[in-house]
Amino acid sequence: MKKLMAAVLALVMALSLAACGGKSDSQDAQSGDSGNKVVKIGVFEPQTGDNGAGGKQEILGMQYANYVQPTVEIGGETYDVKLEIVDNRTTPENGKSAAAELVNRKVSMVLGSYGSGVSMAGGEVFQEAGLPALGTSCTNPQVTAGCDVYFRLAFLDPFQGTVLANYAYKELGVTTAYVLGMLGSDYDQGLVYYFTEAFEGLGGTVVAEDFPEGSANFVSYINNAKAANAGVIFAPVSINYAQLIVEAAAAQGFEGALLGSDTWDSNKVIESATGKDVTSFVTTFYQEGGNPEFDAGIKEWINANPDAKTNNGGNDMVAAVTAIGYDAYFTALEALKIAGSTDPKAVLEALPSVSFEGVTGLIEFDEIGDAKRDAAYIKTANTEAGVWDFVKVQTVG
Amino acid sequence: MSKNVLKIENATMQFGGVVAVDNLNLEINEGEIVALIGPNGAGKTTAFNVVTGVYQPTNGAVWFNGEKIIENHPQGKMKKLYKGQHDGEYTGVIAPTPDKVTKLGMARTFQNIRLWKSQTVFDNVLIAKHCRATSNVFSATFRLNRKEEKEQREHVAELLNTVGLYDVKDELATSLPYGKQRRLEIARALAAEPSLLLLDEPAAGMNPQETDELTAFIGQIRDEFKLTIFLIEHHMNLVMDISDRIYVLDFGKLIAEGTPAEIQNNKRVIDAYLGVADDA
Amino acid sequence: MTMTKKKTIFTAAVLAVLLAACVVVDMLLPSYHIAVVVIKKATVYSLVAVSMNLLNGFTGLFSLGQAGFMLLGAYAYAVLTIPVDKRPGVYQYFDGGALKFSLPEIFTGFMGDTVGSTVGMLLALLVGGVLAALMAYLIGLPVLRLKSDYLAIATLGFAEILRAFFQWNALGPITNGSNLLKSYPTFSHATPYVILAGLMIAIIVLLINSTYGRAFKAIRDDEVAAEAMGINLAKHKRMAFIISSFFAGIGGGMMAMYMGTIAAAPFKSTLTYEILLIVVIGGIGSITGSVIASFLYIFSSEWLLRGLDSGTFLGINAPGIFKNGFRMAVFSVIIMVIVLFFRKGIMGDKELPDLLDKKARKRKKEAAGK
Amino acid sequence: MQQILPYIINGISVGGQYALIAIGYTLVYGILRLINFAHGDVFMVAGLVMVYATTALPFYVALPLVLAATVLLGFTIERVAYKPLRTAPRMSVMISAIGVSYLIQNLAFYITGGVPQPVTRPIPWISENVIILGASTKRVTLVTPILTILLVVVLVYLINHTKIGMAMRAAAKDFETAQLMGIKINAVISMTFVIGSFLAAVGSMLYFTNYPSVAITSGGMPGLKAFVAAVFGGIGSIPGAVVGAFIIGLCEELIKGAGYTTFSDAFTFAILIVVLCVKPTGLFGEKVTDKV
Repeated sequence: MKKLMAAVLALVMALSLAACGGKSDSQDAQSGDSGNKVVKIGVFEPQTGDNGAGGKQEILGMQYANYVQPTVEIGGETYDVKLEIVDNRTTPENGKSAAAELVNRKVSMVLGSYGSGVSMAGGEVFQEAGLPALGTSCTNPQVTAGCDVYFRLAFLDPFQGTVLANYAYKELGVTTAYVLGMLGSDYDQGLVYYFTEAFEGLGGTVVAEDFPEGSANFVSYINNAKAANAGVIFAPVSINYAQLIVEAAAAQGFEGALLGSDTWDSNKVIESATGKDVTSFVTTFYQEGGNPEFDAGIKEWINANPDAKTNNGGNDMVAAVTAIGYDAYFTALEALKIAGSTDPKAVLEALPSVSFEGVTGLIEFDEIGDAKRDAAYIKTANTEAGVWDFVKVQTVG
Repeated sequence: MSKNVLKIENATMQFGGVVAVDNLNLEINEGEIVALIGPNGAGKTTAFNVVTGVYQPTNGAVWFNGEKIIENHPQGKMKKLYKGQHDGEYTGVIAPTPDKVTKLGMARTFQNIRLWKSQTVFDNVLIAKHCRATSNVFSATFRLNRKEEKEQREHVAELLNTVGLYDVKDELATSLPYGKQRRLEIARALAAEPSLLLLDEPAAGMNPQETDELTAFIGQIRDEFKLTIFLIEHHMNLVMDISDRIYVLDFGKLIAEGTPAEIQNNKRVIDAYLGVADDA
Repeated sequence: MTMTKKKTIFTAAVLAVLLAACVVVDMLLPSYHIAVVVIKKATVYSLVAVSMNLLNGFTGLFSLGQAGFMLLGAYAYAVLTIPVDKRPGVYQYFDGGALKFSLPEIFTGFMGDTVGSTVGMLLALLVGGVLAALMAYLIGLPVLRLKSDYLAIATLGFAEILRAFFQWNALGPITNGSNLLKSYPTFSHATPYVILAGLMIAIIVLLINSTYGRAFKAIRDDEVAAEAMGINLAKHKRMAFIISSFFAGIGGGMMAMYMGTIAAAPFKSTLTYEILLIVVIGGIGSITGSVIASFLYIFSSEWLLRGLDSGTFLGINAPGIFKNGFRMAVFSVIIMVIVLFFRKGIMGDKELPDLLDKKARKRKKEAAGK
Repeated sequence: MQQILPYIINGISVGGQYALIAIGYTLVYGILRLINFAHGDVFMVAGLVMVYATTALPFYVALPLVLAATVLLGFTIERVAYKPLRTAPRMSVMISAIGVSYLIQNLAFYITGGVPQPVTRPIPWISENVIILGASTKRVTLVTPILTILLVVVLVYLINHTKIGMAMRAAAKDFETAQLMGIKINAVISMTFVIGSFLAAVGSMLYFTNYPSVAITSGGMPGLKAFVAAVFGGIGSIPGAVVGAFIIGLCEELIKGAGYTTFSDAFTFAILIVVLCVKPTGLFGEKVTDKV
């Protein structure tokens, strides 16, 4: 019995080794189906876990971009672009090995991730390997500040937190805000911090609380907000919790507004809000309709592609993270063109000089590696039509 | 005569409303072999458990080598429930755990053999030496106790030789035949270096020949290790052969004590064993 | 006696070969290579699995608090070693944190860069272990009196409480609240991990084969008999609990080192379950088994079987089946098969040297058959 | 009073949900002395089945299907993962339970793609809003405790007045003797799992109507808390589990209301540890002594 088992285990090991060997061989071949050389771009995104839904939407943008523009001219030669997608499972502890896997697949550059914690964990590996990475919707300042190889397209938490605080205080005329973040999520807590700082700076009062991971019952939190006479509930949480908070707020008859961060800009949240008596506002990078050509193209692609549609949550609504994924892909191509080489080192040197007009606006990096953004779109949930309505472009100040 | 080793004084053990041992008084002197007998369910093993610290008596005390080692009186809910005698005579509480009692010099065997199943014969005996080890966990881990460890191993080898189990020392304890397992359990108890050895039905499940061997064996170790022995047994041949004195329990109460000859002719004992017709 | 000698030589040879292999891997591959990464992770898991085995396998105490003790070790290590100039960045919401020193930096002052920082890092690991041990002492006072499954659930609960504390904003200046700790020094090569974990495991092996280790096994086999033979149950259980937690703390510190960034979130009961299942796969009561199982598990889940999740495996391209989560699904089926049909795991309760000794093998087989 | 009322209403509702899960733990523990770690996951699977079934089928088919599927799952788990280990040490069975929990979660992960599944078609009527005493809430909040009590009354009747109920009580009292007395122990155990899973499925439907999103880890916390409730009430005792669950649910919501939200989960475990150490038999449990 024991021997049999040992043999089986050994066999599994051997086979999987062989499988790996076989796979990496084919990957190392530097020519694709069309006979062109291949340049690999790594996609470092969550497909599972709390941010799985968002990560998948971000990947869609990249895949669509890859479909629109499958080749790139590097140093006078045409290369086929191949996306190497790994799942970082939302959490920092898995991020590290996923990042190592990308380095192992010899990619020229990495795009991602959705979520800051996992990006920081991956950043350690990319830094060591000298591999440039372009953060998409990770918004914690430390992602780029503590890491030389990390660049980013999204706006930062201090910016987003301040924008929302301003909007709540000045536009909605609210003086008391209830702030709710998940315990253990650096994304949530970062935004909570900056929002609180800005809102209190304006003269408002903040009641901040947090909920343990895996919570489903938000009823008492909403009641706490009501008890505090809060005019808004600011909950920069991941999509799943956003849905539950919308649900609870509606059930408990919360009369103020819900404020969400970029994570809320998802068709899943809109679905939960549809038909319910809730007001919600979110900040985001992109508003559907901002670039009709892009919208039309990606909708057609999503509708033609059942897998993509499933990953987008079952409809063709364009999420901001999809747009940012799309821009990330083209930023990578720009960097490759400027570098004139697929060598990560050259790409790293080329990235700061990238400048082009993406669907989410002009893309240029500052000296830390963050995109220069000074405006965020504010949208509100239209609970009758089940869509996000554009409210305004909000800047700081 | 010789000095008193064990004295059970007015011990009562009550579980809820059930009195398992009722006001037991018993003394054992140095070098004696004393048997505790009685029908099934008479409270013999409970008495053992009280002496060895497994149970805390409800009332009464136990003295060992002239020192009071166990004492208790009814407390809490027991105050109301207590049905025994000598209520209020005891005020102190001394409740050592079984390991402390063993360290004082009392070691026991079990009615249903309780050897350490995954260990070899040698290790079973060696582990019993642990309570006599002076090394702390640090010195033991980093092998600073080599001398002590060596002495222990030598002593165990010697012990196994004495009880005739040396040739099977590397076998698993549970792979031994039944009689040898019994013997091993006694050897293990001896390794704890007791002055009083408590044997709980050492001959249970043995055939007459094995019982005879065991009888001889118990005598042999008593002399060799200068032990006092307190045993529970149902095999009357064995009991009558080796006991110096016998105590008889029935329904938790002591009904007789004396030499084997006296006990054999005691009417109450015979009644207890054979039963008495109610209308007689 | 010759058998013993032979076994020693055999064990030493196997270990030397493994260490040499690790050194070679380190020389040939860059530190971010997946092979190096998985060796590091597997090594850390080995240590933690062995520490859990010491408690669950050798002492028979079913504790599920491992993640909590690892959390303590990991935080102690990270908090004590983040360089002072990086602290404002890490503790961005807490004014640079409460601690204004870093152990490795203190030691570099008078011992030179390499030696000093290594000493500082090792000391931080040790502090993590000691903290975990202290916590184990405190927890153990009430909890160790409980019987098997109650003990399991109580320790599990304790680990969850500890996690909430570490994420509490009021402790933010030390723990950084819900936010990551990062930028602390780590060993980039695999060899230091292997040597460190190897040493720790060696100490555990020495303990298990000492008179105290034998007492632990006696408690596992039969608590009542152990107590009757003069083994103080409370004392020995506490001892095993504290020692196991100490090594879990050190393992946690090494986990922090391996991960590069640390937060309380990963130290959930899921982590404890994962380690427990590794122990089961290896064989409850076998150190060698725990180590082998750790390597098998980590190598296949992090590296070799990744194909199961990403569309192509063994050259078969079936994105419909080989999609996200398939790998873990396959794993859990294998684990259930082991739990139900191969209850002894890979090694049963045998150790590396036993592989040489046919008699021992047979004997242990009998034992397992009982 | 007006301030605290919503917390109490919610707490009672949460308690009802925990109670339905806790009964599963307490029944199984009563007979097998096993913490069925997979029970929380069975609860989660019921939620998933509900999500899928309600999107595809009308409610009068979907809801019975959820009950049937969950009961089948509970039954299968017992037959496959616990029955073969009947004579094995307790630790093996517990490990098997943890393994099953791991397996269910990973399979659910594979099927759902690791993304929480929103309940898109909640059960009508009970998911609607109502206003009681000035506080708005979903109707399910009020339905849960009532339904819970109703089910418990039926269950207690079953256990006290039917043959299988008597067999269950006998098996809980003394497993081996019950077997010797000719009770078909496997049937009794299967029945225990069937009842436990059935109640978990009902609880699941109520729970996920209230909090309409099913993640693969959704079963973990409610499961653990229900277990704590079972211990608190005295494991093995059905009324104990129910009372314990209501107390835990109320305390939890009041703790949140008092502003200690960071420790709302930790608090439950603190209760557990205190109860285990101070009164391991819980409120209504019976004392079990080991024989030497």
